[in-house]
Amino acid sequence: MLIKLVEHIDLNEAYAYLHANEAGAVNLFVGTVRNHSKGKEVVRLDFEAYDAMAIRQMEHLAKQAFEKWSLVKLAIIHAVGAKDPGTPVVVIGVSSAHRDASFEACRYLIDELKKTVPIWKKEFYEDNSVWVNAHP
Amino acid sequence: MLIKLVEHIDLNEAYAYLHANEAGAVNLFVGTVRNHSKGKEVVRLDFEAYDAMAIRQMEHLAKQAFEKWSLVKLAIIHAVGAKDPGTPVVVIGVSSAHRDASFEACRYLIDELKKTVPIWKKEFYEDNSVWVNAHP
Amino acid sequence: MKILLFGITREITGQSRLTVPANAGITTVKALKVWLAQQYPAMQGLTSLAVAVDNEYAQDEDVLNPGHEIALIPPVSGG
Amino acid sequence: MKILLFGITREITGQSRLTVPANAGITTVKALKVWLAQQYPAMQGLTSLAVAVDNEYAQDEDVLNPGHEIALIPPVSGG
Repeated sequence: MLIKLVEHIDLNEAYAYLHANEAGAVNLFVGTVRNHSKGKEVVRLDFEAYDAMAIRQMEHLAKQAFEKWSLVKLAIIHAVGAKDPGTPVVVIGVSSAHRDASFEACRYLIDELKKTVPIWKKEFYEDNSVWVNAHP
Repeated sequence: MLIKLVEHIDLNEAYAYLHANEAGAVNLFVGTVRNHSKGKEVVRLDFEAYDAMAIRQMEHLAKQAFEKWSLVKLAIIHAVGAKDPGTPVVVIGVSSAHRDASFEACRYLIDELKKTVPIWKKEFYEDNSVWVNAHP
Repeated sequence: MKILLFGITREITGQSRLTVPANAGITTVKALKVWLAQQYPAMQGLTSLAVAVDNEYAQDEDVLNPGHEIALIPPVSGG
Repeated sequence: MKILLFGITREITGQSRLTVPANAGITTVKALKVWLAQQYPAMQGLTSLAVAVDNEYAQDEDVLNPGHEIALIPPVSGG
């Protein structure tokens, strides 16, 4: 599996890794920073990670996915640092013999990543900034 | 929407088209030719399309997807001609504000494409060849 | 009336465009299918066989007009 | 005992590494949370606050050992 934190997301790197002659299906999810959040214009974002734990938790998710589905390969790549709206910040990719597994595992991985992987997003607006999800 | 038949699938073209600042999620499905089918080694494949009708039917599917989900952009690109095992032959991509829509629409489009779009695959093995699905 | 052929139907008939003689009296999709089954018994072995008119799937009762683009659609296998 | 801080907890405390004095008598995750709420009332306003030990999520009853890597995990927002 390919699991890492990077400055810049490279979709081709993920696809090149996932490609395999025995895999008939590849599902890729790319999460990008939207330019609006709760009605306010987002001018910049900053992603901070607890690197070692983020990798560890992504490895746990990968292991769970390999146990739940019959997969060929799996990639989880998350960006850190300052990002402009529109920039890809996460790519999750799964290859499998048949498409059910790649769709389901990819969805599982992004859903769980958002719950458990220690990465934090700070949104900057024109007049202030906020750590997303920090407050109810 | 970006709908076309091509000689060679270009994942970057699809992603570049789908990218939009108001889209937070992009789901991409890449279907590749496996090197085995029903236990036999596939040495080559040939994809034939009824071009005009294939485009028309893909347009119908795109329209249905836009009606069912709130989507930003959508791409359906299918390859035609002789392909080696491992080659990508179809890419479907959907961008949306939130990920539910992109995952669900992408899955819908590939499932429906396989049922209704007039494209035919011939698999060549060492000793013979077969039009896939032609016979019960 | 001319019929476009693809995939296995092209192989079964040995041609990519089939001419249905006017004296065959074919006026509907259903009649065309019956005629094809008689002319090319191998067509009956297919999983399914649809007819398209002007790039849309047609129903058995639809009337065929020689001015339209008519095609046979054997079981598709794209993706 | 040293505690790694990220995101909003780093801003609340004004530091990226917090030292819990030995005389605070903190031995469990639960005790650490209680101590933090007293020292930094703003922590109580967070949606949630987890504690990680050696890169794994810890439970309230888990014992904290100064030799382990301990971190506060405010609500995550990756992806």
